[in-house]
Amino acid sequence: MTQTIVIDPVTRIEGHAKISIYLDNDGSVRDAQFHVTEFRGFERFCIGRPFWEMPAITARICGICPISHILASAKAGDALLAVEIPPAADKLRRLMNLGQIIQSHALSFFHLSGPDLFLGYESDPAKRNIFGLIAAEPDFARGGIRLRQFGQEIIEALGGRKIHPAWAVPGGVRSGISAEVRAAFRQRLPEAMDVTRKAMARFKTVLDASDEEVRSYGFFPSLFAGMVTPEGNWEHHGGKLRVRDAEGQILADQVKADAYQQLFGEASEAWSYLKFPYYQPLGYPDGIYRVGPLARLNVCDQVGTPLADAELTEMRQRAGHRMVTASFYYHYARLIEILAALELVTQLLDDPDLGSSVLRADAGVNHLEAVGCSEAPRGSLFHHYQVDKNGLITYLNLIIATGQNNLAMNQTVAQIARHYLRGDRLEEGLLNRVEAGIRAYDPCLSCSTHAVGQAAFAISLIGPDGRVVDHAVR
Amino acid sequence: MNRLKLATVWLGGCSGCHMSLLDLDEWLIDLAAHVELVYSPIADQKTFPEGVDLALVEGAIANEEHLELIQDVRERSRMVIALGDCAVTGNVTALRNPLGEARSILQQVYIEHGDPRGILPSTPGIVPILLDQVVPIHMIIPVDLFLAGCPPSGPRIRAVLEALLAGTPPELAGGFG
Amino acid sequence: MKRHQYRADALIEVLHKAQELYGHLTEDRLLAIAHSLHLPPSRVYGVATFYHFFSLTPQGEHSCTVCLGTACYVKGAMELLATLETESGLRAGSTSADGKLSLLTARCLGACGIAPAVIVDGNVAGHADPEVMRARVRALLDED
Amino acid sequence: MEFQDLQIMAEQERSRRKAIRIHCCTSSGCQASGALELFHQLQAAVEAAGQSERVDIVGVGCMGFCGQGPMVSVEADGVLFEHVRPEQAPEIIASLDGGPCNVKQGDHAHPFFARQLHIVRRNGGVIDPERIEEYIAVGGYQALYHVLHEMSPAEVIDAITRSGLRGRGGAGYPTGLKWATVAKSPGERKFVICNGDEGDPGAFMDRSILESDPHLILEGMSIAAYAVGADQGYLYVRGEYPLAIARLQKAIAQARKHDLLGSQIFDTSFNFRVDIRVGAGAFVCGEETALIASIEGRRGQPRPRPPYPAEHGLWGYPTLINNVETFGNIAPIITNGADWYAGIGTERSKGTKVFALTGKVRNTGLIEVPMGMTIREIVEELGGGTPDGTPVKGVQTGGPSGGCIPEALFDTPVDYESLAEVGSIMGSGGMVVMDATTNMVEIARFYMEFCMDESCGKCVPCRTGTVQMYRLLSKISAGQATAADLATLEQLCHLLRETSLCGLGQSAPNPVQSTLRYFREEYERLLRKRVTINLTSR
Amino acid sequence: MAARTLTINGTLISARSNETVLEAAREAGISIPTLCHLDGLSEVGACRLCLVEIAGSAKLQPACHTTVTEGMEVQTDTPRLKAHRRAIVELLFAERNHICAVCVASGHCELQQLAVEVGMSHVRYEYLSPDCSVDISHARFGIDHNRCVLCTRCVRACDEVEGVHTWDIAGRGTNARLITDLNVPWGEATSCTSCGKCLLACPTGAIFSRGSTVAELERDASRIATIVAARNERW
Repeated sequence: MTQTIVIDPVTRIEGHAKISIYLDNDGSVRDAQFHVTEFRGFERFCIGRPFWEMPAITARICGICPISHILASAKAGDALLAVEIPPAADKLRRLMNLGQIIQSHALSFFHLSGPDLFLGYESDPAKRNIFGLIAAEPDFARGGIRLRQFGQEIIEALGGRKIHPAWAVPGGVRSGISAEVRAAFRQRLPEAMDVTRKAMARFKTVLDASDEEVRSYGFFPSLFAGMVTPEGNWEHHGGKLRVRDAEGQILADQVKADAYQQLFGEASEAWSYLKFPYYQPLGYPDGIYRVGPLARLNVCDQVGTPLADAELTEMRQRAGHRMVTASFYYHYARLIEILAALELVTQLLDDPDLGSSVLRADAGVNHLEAVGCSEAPRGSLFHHYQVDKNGLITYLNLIIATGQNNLAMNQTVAQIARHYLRGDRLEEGLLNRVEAGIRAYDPCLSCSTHAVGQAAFAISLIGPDGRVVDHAVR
Repeated sequence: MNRLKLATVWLGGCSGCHMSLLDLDEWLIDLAAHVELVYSPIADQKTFPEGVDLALVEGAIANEEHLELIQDVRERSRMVIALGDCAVTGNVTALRNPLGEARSILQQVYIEHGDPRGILPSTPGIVPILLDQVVPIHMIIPVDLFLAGCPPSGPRIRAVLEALLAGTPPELAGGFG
Repeated sequence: MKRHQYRADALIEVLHKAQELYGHLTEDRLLAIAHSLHLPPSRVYGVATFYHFFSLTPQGEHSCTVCLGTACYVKGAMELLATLETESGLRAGSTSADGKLSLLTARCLGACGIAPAVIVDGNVAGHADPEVMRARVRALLDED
Repeated sequence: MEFQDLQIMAEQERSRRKAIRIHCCTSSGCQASGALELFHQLQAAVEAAGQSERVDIVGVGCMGFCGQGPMVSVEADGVLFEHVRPEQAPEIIASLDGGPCNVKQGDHAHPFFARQLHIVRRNGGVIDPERIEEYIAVGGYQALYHVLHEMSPAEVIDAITRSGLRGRGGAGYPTGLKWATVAKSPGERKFVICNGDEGDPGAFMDRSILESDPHLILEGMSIAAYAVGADQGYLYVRGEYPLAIARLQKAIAQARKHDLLGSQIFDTSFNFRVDIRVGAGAFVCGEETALIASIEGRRGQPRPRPPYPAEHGLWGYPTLINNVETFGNIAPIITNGADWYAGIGTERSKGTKVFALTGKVRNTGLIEVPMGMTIREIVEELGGGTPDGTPVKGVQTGGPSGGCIPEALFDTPVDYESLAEVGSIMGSGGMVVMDATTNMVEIARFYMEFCMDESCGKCVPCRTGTVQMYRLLSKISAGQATAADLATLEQLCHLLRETSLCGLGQSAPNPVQSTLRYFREEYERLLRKRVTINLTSR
Repeated sequence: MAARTLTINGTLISARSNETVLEAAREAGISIPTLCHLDGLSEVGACRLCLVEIAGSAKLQPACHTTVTEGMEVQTDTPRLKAHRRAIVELLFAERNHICAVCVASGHCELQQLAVEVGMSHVRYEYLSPDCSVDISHARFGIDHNRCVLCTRCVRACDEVEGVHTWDIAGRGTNARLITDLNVPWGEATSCTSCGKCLLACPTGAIFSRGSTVAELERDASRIATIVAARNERW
């Protein structure tokens, strides 16, 4: 008799999801699926609204990374106005995005995955959470909480509030930052840096003991995509797209955001509200690619800041390959990016441009279509708008970072299930490993239910036994 | 001292209210001394437990799973707080309401914008059926307190929790958006 | 309009006349009325859309108006309307695609003594029987 | 024109009458049943029978028994025919000379007729409304003459006050008091408006009066104008009443021709013009200030009162607004005296009231009964109970502003105070009978839908409160509501009553509240414990 | 001008004889919530928020439209009035799509402020969720019907202060909506002088200046009264 194990809901991720693991008669794992169960319909209800409202509306897609949406949306707006925004505005936006990378990565590492990494996959589920971590390792947890707080306070200092600040707008930003605030942040940087480096050290000891997890938590070749600077360095805001394969081969480089559709298509399946983006030239489902911290570090040549670059080199050495294909390393990549962000914040706080009061460019609607792209903590995010001559949205498509990891997450779930589950014994701790594998991607599923595209669609014919009989892609 | 059993629930929304809760930062450590987190998206319990003292509910009722969960939340909790505008008013989650039937919205999002042979997410028991109209939670169950805001700021959440822990009535009115 | 000396307060009378002459009020006509009575166009539009009597869309060649006043309601006007909606394929308040028939409802014709009442092309029919009315509507729709 | 001229005209008219007068109802109700064709066939039959010298066929106004129409009566003998078909015309003519006649005969002694008292409707079914001569022949315009020559405005107002007449539009405001207020309000001009915007579904009294006896209303308006000092009147008539409008236009033209309207009426300094304003389909225009806005050519939206139209009305001038039936009582009061009128009816409600008796009742039509008659008498005796004997459940009076009165309270006398006490209102006079099969929640929903559609949209409670109430009633009706929904509904009733800008919104909860008061179990039966929500179809 | 003495909430107050209860109360520092009232414009008494209890009158009276009389006893803040006000504000929130979180006027919106004032913690009524449009065809302004409360302050400002009457209300009941000229897109309304008085008068985010982003729209509605006063003095 076949059997299905359902993990519902998947917890300690940013969103609503469940996992089905399908077992064969002999108890072996036949397949596993990662289902996203939320749908909100932004693509539809934003139609008919002015594009300048989009940053604030699309921010409400996600409470974890609203800044990514605000920035991608504002950039799409810049392009509709066809303006180059004032340099100070660009730098302030960068500063805010760095704040977001710090807070979001800290959240993922300490609050969400920390309990797995530092309390253990098999620890008491009732205590396997941030409160449990506080109880077990108060100083370590406090450091993580304060690191996240630091990121949130950068956002608040710029945007007036920590979550959903209405700040970045088409043409620039609404307010600057005072010298006093900058000074205050400078003072707090050393502590943040210290927490990060300690976390890095802690993680490495975990990593040393996680050989099995490294080889089973999404360890497979795939493409990687992310933005890079014109020089090919790590980029988090602006920049152009680069795609590398698992061997490090560059398949596409310096592709502008508005050509994203040449690179990526989207498929949908009956069993998830989350779509399945894939690398267009390879088709669905072969065009599997990963985005986010690990992908960004894989596609770039180097970060461009000394401490982060040193760590990047070490990570590549530890993985034994230029291209790190084990998703367990997402945690490592996240810490490296926090480090990079702190280094860049240090630089930016001293930038004289930041004091400028010229923050916003104004223009009428000059383009009727635009794509704005930002590197969200979880990967590349695209906002694609079409407007009428007055500026009312007539079409809206959002390619969400997490969606682009959908194929990889499904493959990861199946891999972990096959590795750990044999059917004769099903323990909670084993199932938690399946979830932990997903948590490595830090999926943000609030974001993830909104993608639409002119993409190909997959149709799965499922037989009476639940088996996929046929699979067609167009 | 018997710790208060706290649950946090995330329905149709963006998780911003939960993030705001986390923005209490180090006060969370103080809170941990007074409460036991028995159900939450940031904790690992899969079913909503019995005997909850306080349930903070973020998000609106948008699909059949929310509908079922919120009934459990009400039946098993002493006090239910609607946390944030989505739970209190429907807010951005309810922006799809004027468009009518959920099915036609899904159709537009998954099919009309792409390949007409595309498929709708629809597997029974896997992807929950959407409600045609997203509604705030008090339309389904009695709610004890309403804490509006998109999201309510950390300090406002803290003020409410502190008042409740101290057994005094919290200030709640207003503060939409 | 001359008869009303182009007085602003004659607006409703003028709209009545225009509707009587042309069947419905087009935007051009409303604008012309606004100009001659020296009224802001928005006010003319506001008045024209306030009153149920005025129609900004063309009505069908034939009309069938079901009274939904209380007396008619109590005597089965809703069932009667449902029958006619099914027969004509029209929702109350709409006109068939070929412009043949408008199926309308009225608030009360004041013909309560002979409820339920229906007006077909201006003629009131009392004690209206669903089957008889169904046949009349069919005939209007099938007419060449 | 002089008084003598009136008498001469009346004499001439009476003398040219033929031996036999056959009255054929040509009101819109009977027209809908083929009365016009019948009228022509009767004329043809008279001719064919060679009876033209002896028999007159007269198209008259409403006889009241609308459910039995078309109706024909033969004057003098008092024979009454019902449900007459055009092809039966020769039979009726033949019957004058004793020929066999199978046409259904009515009975004047039938309680439907016998228990009535006609003041406003005294000429209905008796005179040809399209000929001023017939009105004059029955004494028309003598009251106006009397007033202009023999009474001061103050005396007129005093007479109306003493008669105890109260407004027949619904609220029952003392007419004399209203007139006095307008009379003493300072203003360069004053206006008299007749409110013929009879919007209540289930009511057609005013329509019938206007169609049957238009001069009665013109005369009443003229007397009012004299009393308050107005020189211009407006008759605001629903657009749904084309026949009434046509007959009023004819009547105004005839009155003008005979100098009964216009300048120096009856050779006095009294001038009075009347114009018709045709309503365009807005129930709210029955409200005084909305009606004024409509006459001024604006959206028919009410404004807060005070100031009342009596002080600040049409174009800011003092304005008297009474409804059709109120004006219909004026000439009779002048003619017969205030004391006569005050002797009819009850302590606080004087005179008669015209009702449109409809719904699940055997005898439907218009009735005019003295105030104080009980509902039971009206429904059971005049109305004859339900057509098929199903028990009566209640009556609805006052339309969307009124309420349902259960059978148990049928001994309530019809007067302003008693009806208000049981949660309804006199209203303009709609009386719809409901039997045991009537679903009272549906009835409440029906009226709420009406109020929602007719809300002008100006004030918040009415504009959107009616929508909420309608939705709640629909939810209850569909069996999807909880006790909490019912509580919300009741709160909204309270809100609308207390905060709405005008009578429409203030009284919109009446049908709900009265059905809740008397038929609450019909609501409660439909409630459920848990909230249910319809899932979208896959 | 003759003076009148009256009591409001038990406090003895003197007012000029032609003043409204609202004016008298405000001068005495007693606040009565309003929405359709705007200093400088005529009164319509439509929002019903300023209803007050007056001793001797069974009916509640709008403070904005009721003139003070000698010895009048006014109550502005009874539990009954509070309950009604809260219900009315709730009805307004339920009527259209007021999403404060993403509204240009958030933080500067009279409706949002009213919700706080009347203690509206949530809306008990069903959200009607009408499908309303946004018109940004005008070169400088836009109107979002989702946020309109039909107070007609824009209509009156345009008609009474600017003297143009570009705005009016079409339809009726809950289907009523603002129009410009003959129901044309605002940008095509030839009567509009682009003076912006409607923007000043609007209490919510319904009328906004183009490009305004969330919570960015700040206006000073009192400027309408200033303009009217300045004009009256000059004439």
